[in-house]
Amino acid sequence: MERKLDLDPAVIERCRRAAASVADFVIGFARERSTVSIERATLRLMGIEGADDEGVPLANRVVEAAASRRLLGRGVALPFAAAVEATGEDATGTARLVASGRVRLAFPGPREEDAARGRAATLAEAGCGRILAARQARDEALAQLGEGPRPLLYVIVASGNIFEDTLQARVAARAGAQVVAVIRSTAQSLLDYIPEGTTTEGFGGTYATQANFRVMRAALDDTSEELGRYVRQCNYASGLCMPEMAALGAVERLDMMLNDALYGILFRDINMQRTLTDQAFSRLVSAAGDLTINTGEDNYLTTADPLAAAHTVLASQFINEAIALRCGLPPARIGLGHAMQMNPWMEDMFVLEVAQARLVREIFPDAPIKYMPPTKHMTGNIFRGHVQDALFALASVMTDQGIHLVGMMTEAMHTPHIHDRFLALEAARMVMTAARHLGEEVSFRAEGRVQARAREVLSRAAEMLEAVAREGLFSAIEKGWFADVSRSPTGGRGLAGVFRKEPGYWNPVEDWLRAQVNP
Amino acid sequence: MERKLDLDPAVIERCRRAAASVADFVIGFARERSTVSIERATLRLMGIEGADDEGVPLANRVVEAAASRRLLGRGVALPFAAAVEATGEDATGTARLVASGRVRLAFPGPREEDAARGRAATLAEAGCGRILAARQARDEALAQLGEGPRPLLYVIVASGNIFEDTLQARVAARAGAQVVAVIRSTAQSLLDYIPEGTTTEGFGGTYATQANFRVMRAALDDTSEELGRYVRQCNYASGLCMPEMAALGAVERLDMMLNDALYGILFRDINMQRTLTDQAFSRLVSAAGDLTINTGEDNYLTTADPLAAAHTVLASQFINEAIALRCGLPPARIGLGHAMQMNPWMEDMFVLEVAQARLVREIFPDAPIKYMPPTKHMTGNIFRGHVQDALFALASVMTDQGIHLVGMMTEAMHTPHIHDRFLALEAARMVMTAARHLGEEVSFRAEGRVQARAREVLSRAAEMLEAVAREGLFSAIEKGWFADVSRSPTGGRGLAGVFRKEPGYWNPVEDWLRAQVNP
Amino acid sequence: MKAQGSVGTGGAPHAAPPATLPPGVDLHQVRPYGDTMNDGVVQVSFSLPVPLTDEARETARRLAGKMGLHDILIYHEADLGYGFSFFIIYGKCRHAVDYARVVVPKVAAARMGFEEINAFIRDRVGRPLRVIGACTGDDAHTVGIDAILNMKGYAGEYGLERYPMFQTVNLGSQVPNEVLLARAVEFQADAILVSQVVTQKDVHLTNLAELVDMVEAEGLREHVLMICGGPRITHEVALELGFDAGFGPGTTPTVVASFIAQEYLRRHPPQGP
Amino acid sequence: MKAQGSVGTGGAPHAAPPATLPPGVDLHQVRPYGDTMNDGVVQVSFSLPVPLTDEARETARRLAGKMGLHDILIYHEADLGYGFSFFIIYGKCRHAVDYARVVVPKVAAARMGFEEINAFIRDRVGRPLRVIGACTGDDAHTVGIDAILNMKGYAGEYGLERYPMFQTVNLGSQVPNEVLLARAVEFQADAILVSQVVTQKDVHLTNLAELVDMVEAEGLREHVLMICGGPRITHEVALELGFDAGFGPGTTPTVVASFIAQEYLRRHPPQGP
Ligand code: B12
Ligand code: B12
Ligand SMILES: Cc1ncc(COP(=O)(O)O)c(C=O)c1O
Ligand SMILES: Cc1ncc(COP(=O)(O)O)c(C=O)c1O
Repeated sequence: MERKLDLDPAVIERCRRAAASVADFVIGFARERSTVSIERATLRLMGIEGADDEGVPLANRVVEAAASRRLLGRGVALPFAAAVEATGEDATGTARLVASGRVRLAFPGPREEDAARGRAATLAEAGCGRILAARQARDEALAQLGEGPRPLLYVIVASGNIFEDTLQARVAARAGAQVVAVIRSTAQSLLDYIPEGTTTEGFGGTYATQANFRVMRAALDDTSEELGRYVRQCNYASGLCMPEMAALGAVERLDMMLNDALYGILFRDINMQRTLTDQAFSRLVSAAGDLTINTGEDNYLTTADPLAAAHTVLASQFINEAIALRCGLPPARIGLGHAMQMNPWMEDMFVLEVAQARLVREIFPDAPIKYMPPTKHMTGNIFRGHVQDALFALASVMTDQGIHLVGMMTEAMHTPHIHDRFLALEAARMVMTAARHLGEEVSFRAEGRVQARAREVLSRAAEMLEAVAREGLFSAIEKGWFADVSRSPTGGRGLAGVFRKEPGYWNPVEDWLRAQVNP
Repeated sequence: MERKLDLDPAVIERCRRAAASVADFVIGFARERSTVSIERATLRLMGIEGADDEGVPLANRVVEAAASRRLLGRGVALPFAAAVEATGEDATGTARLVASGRVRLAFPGPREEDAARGRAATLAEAGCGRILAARQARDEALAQLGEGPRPLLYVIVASGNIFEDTLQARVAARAGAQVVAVIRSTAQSLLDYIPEGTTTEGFGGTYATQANFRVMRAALDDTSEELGRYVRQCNYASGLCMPEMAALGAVERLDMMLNDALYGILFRDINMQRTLTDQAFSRLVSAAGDLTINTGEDNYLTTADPLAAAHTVLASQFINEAIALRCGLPPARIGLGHAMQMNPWMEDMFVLEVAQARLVREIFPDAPIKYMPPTKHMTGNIFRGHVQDALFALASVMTDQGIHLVGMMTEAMHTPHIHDRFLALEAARMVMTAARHLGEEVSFRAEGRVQARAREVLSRAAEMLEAVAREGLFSAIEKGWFADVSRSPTGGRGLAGVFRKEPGYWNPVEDWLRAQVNP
Repeated sequence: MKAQGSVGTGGAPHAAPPATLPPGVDLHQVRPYGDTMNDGVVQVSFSLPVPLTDEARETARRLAGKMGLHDILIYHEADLGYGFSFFIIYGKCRHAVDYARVVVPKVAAARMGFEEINAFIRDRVGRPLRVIGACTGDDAHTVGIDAILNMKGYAGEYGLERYPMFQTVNLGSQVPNEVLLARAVEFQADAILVSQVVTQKDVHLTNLAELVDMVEAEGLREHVLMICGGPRITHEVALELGFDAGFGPGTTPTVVASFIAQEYLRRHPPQGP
Repeated sequence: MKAQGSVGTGGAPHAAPPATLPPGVDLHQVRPYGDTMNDGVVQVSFSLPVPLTDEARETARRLAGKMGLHDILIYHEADLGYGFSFFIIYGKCRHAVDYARVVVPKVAAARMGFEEINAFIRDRVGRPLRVIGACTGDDAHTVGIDAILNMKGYAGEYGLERYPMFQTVNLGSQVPNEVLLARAVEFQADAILVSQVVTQKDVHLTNLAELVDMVEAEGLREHVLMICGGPRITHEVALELGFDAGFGPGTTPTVVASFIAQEYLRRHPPQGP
């Protein structure tokens, strides 16, 4: 990676050191805890599928049962495996019996324990095997078809109806999209369960369900064949079901997952203990499945001022990186996010955005940086918006971004219509073709506006990170240092779902995952 | 002007030397000739205004009368002045009598000659005085109001109705336009007379008439007052009436004139002897009136391939510059034209266009380079077109262009609607604000694509110019070296209107102009 | 351009000149304008769920015809694949509107400034007004309501929190109507401010209507001002929903504050001494 | 992207897949599509010759209503100054078109390649066909006609000049109809090709109609193929004007050559031996 910004390696080193101590705290904190969602993810990876007659997922039922009998503290895996042993049914069958109350969960007696542990291990083995199968299928498809030039053009579909979504995804893929993200229905991240089955109704997005994952994957596989180019699917390992989403994504061969340490806390008011604990587990899963994660720093600048708060984005990226590395994700799978959010009428806005984009690029040379389009300053003026997105595409190709979320001229008003995506992809491809090697050709004036801005943002990030390391992450968040949003360690949703691991806590899935990624 | 392209001054010098010899030929050729249009311009500047009952301009009538009596060869001024002496009427009154046949033109006898020459000189003096008055008025307005940042944003109006045009011009000015050009009706350049009075019907444009010039000037002066910013008016000193247009423009305080040595020949099939002779005179007029001329090289690439023929644009610019200098136009008034016409889907098109734009800028540092938008590759896809124009605006601000003709998303389909201009100006201003100092910040890789392209175009231009100098301009044009269009020296329209000056040819207006600009 | 004051706004760099009328316009027959009075020029774009064929093109043309366009020109067409086609069309619109007879309900409150509003409340009401705000339902878009309520404010104006004469509570995002109502009661709010940004499937209308019903059920409707806002909210829509006022894009705090102060006074006229 | 073959074209980088129909489309009731079958979403923009006021906004809304839109949303509005306002509007279109019943006249000629066409003329006609072309009236836009006639050709195809079995004359720009006709007669043209690019005030229609009248007046109409083209020309328009065919944007030489060859033969069937 050519160094065009003349950054001081020492300052970058300071950032990494501070971020490391923050990450060590998070990982340490998470290691001592588990959550209902982690336990449910565990059960799903031990083979439980489907829901009961009321549509409540069996994984939820089993965890509720375990909780009601105070068994969670040592992990749901063992008592559940014991039940499987006892019933002779498979995981799902057993879960049904547990759900209907016909089987009661309990820890195996000394005589059953070995068998139960053995059963748990085989179930985990089998379930997690599906993750490896998906991973292998992806590797083969990519080897056979490839996926086209970088930055990868990433678009969203969000009709609310998974079947409409597949149509739009195919049209988008043909128009050049390389990644299709299915945006979730507005409230899903606050649900403490994952809906079952295919869905045709949603608000601002389409529910993320295992069945919907399959439907979209099949459609994209067809299209990939037609186009001779592998098209990726993306969704969200975010919200209260973060670990389960990661698990289903890994099993159903999603390729990318939005997954951020702080997003849920800041923008969904999810409790920080919950999110950070879930975070660690879900990243283990993504690492095992070789998925790329996309972090959510881009969102910060929708509430904070992009000029004043750009360093908070960088600071958070260092933290996300440090946490991800500790979960076994290699740099090449850490899609750190940032965005072009400055006021387009600000003099030299483009110059400063290029500085920021290049800064992130040079500091994380191996990460597939995810660059988000202007959203905050988009308006109903679709013609002006189309030009804002063109400037964004130019900045993206000029600074070598890894994943380019294609901006939509209609961003301020509606989730994309079929031709919004078509026109947006056409414009992005045109700009990137026309300026393909512009980045190679230009260099930035020493001490000029670009270099000065990049240096300033970096040094402010270093100060912030060191302050966070001193202050502690929880209290830094409480003080509103990120995105101008303040949250308390005990506030927000989902704290009840977090518990300390008791002595003897055992989770064969977690063990399997760690063995996979041996972080 | 910072040198970012590392051009070889020796090659530039070769170009200027070759262009000089071509220009010397043109000027020499023109010096020995005059045309009906030059004579009519002379009469208009001696005070003739208006038309006869059939709407034929009196200036045309008088020149016809002189021609029919074989008087033109020594210039129409003297016989006409003699008639004024004889009738005691003013210029227009006398012209009426000549037109109606009640007065016959003739050279004054020895006894009347001095008086006639004296009268001719005073008439010229008075008429040309209006040029100086206009020039002074412009200087004062500019000193008082200024005109805003560069590049000047230039838009066209072309409703066909001068009164609608003024509305649209005001709306455009308020939206940021700094120059308003009234596009002429499709066929006007082929008319060998200038229509009279205000007009409300036109095809693809509005007729250029003295009355229309006044109407638009008044509207723009109002608006300039309102906005506290001087707004320029532009029209065309082009076609068969080139010299008269220049004269009326100078008198009615137009600020810019499209005026090109070859455009009429190549794109309107006007005879080359006619255009080149008219050219020399009209530039004298523009020089005296301190107007800025805009040359038409941008048009070449609509018929020739922009990649292969870029050097022909540069070659023509050298020729236009050399001719203009010889007519007394200072570099600061020579608005050399070029355009962004490459296929937007060509890889690195933007990189190459930036090279070309910067090349022109560095070679003619004092000229207010007129940069024309994409037109040839515009389509009915107005959204895509808006983005092409955004790239164009970026190239323009990045390379310091002097006059920016704002591209319209609807270029492929219709002359601009009121909101086309509004949206286009908004987009151009946004891009230029956002990237205001980008040009300062970037430099181009030594031997990279930008520098290599610039060098290649320059050296090919040098070869072409030297070839033209050897070959002779006429035969170069005949061989289709410019714009892929071939014209013969005796073909095309208007040759009949050219004549050799006979011994004793006298033109007090020309003398006055030369005295003004003493080239 | 900055100098021309366009930062943050765009549009024209110059303030609008006194609103004149273009020569020749007939206010009883207002038609779209392209470059000539009454030319009726309109630009339209849409996709059709049929592949791009001559028949699809003709279908698009006829659709434009049904919309009342004539002299229809298809400027652009694209095959989106998988059975979809896209069209950009220009035409001249037959329809005209009697502008002279159009009447629109408006927020009836003179706009005042920060000081003025505080003085107004201090003198005429005599106590700070209590305002509670929230972004309700599943909506997490707080930037809008924060712009009106929080210290920081919006577009260079302070938010209501900064006003000595407003007491404010901002419940933030994703607040169930029940919670908002309960908190409003215990806070004895003089005004309830609701923000709705997500509008898919008209979820915002449902949320807002529900709140009005609940407030009425509690018999509180006439004791509290109900105000909503969001990018898709207009004053008209708000009135239809049973709110007292609605504010759309670009609203600034003073506008809202002015309305609250004046409307409160209108409803609680000061008793004579 | 070059690799993806989009150079010069844009649109989608991939060829259109077999034209399928989207699930659930009713061909008798085809409606615009935004993101859900039959949602009818349409985008509209226009200016009004009134200043931007609440009443202007409502006027724009009503105009959209008259165009058959409901759920109308004003996405953007701008005061253009001097009494003009601009609007970008989205709405859902009430109208539908019976696609299944749409019938469109088409150029009836199988498209052949360079060699094929020459062979076709050589074998079936036995002599080169004479084609004369011009850009008539005041129109100076020769690029289009040159694209069809000149050696260089267009979009990678040779122009007719390059065909052994075509004899061509290109009169270039700004050719009066009289001149074109006279030259066509002396050249004994089998086909006359006219280009019209400038269309303001429908000047192209006038020019083209005039030429047809003149050719008929000369009694030559059935002896010569008359073909026109230009960005605003459609086959339908050409037929209405009395031409034998019309070609619009993107036409390539083979298309025109194929038509001339086949249509000539249809009109001059070879006499049996
Ligand atoms: C910022 C943003 C976010 C941030 C929100 C952060 C936060 N804490 O607010 C984040 C990243 C979290 C986010 C997430 C989502 N978003 Co969002 N987001 C936006 C964005 C880019 C800007 C909104 C904004 O801040 N505007 C600036 C403020 C100042 O303007 P405003 O809200 O209109 O408020 C002004 C006026 O309306 C008025 N006003 C507003 N409220 C009130 C209330 C009162 C009482 C008064 C008097 C006035 C008033 O005054 C304000 C100042 O003038 C818009 C796109 C856009 N450019 O508008 C999308 C957008 C609103 N989001 C959208 C969606 C769908 C989502 C998601 C649901 C997507 C998903 N499924 O993941 C998620 C989930 C969030 C949720 N559950 O609601 C859609 C909504 C589509 C629709 N019409 O329904 C939009 C339009 C983007 C799009 N095209 O898809 N988003
Ligand atoms: C190049 C160009 C010029 C060049 C022309 C050079 C030349 N020798 O041709 C120059 C600079 C001289 C020029 C001048 C003017 N132009 Co001009 N010009 C254009 C431009 C940018 C491109 C046209 C073009 O070359 N297209 C490429 C060719 C290959 O496409 P095509 O013409 O459609 O031809 C294809 C098909 O239509 C078909 N076809 C065309 N003809 C025929 C004939 C037959 C028989 C067949 C079978 C097929 C066929 O096959 C071709 C290949 O597929 C257009 C804008 C645009 N992007 O389209 C404006 C445009 C056409 N010009 C316009 C105008 C108004 C002018 C002027 C009148 C402006 C002025 N007043 O100064 C002048 C005067 C020229 C005149 N008197 O006609 C307007 C026309 C508006 C309208 N709809 O009436 C346009 C649309 C620009 C605009 N938005 O204002 N112009
Ligand atoms: C990391 C992350 N998760 C989730 C979301 C939004 O989805 P939701 O809040 O509905 O889960 C985003 C939005 O950009 C995000 O960046
Ligand atoms: C120098 C010059 N003259 C004239 C024109 C066009 O006007 P017309 O050919 O109608 O005179 C142009 C068009 O760009 C031009 O560049």
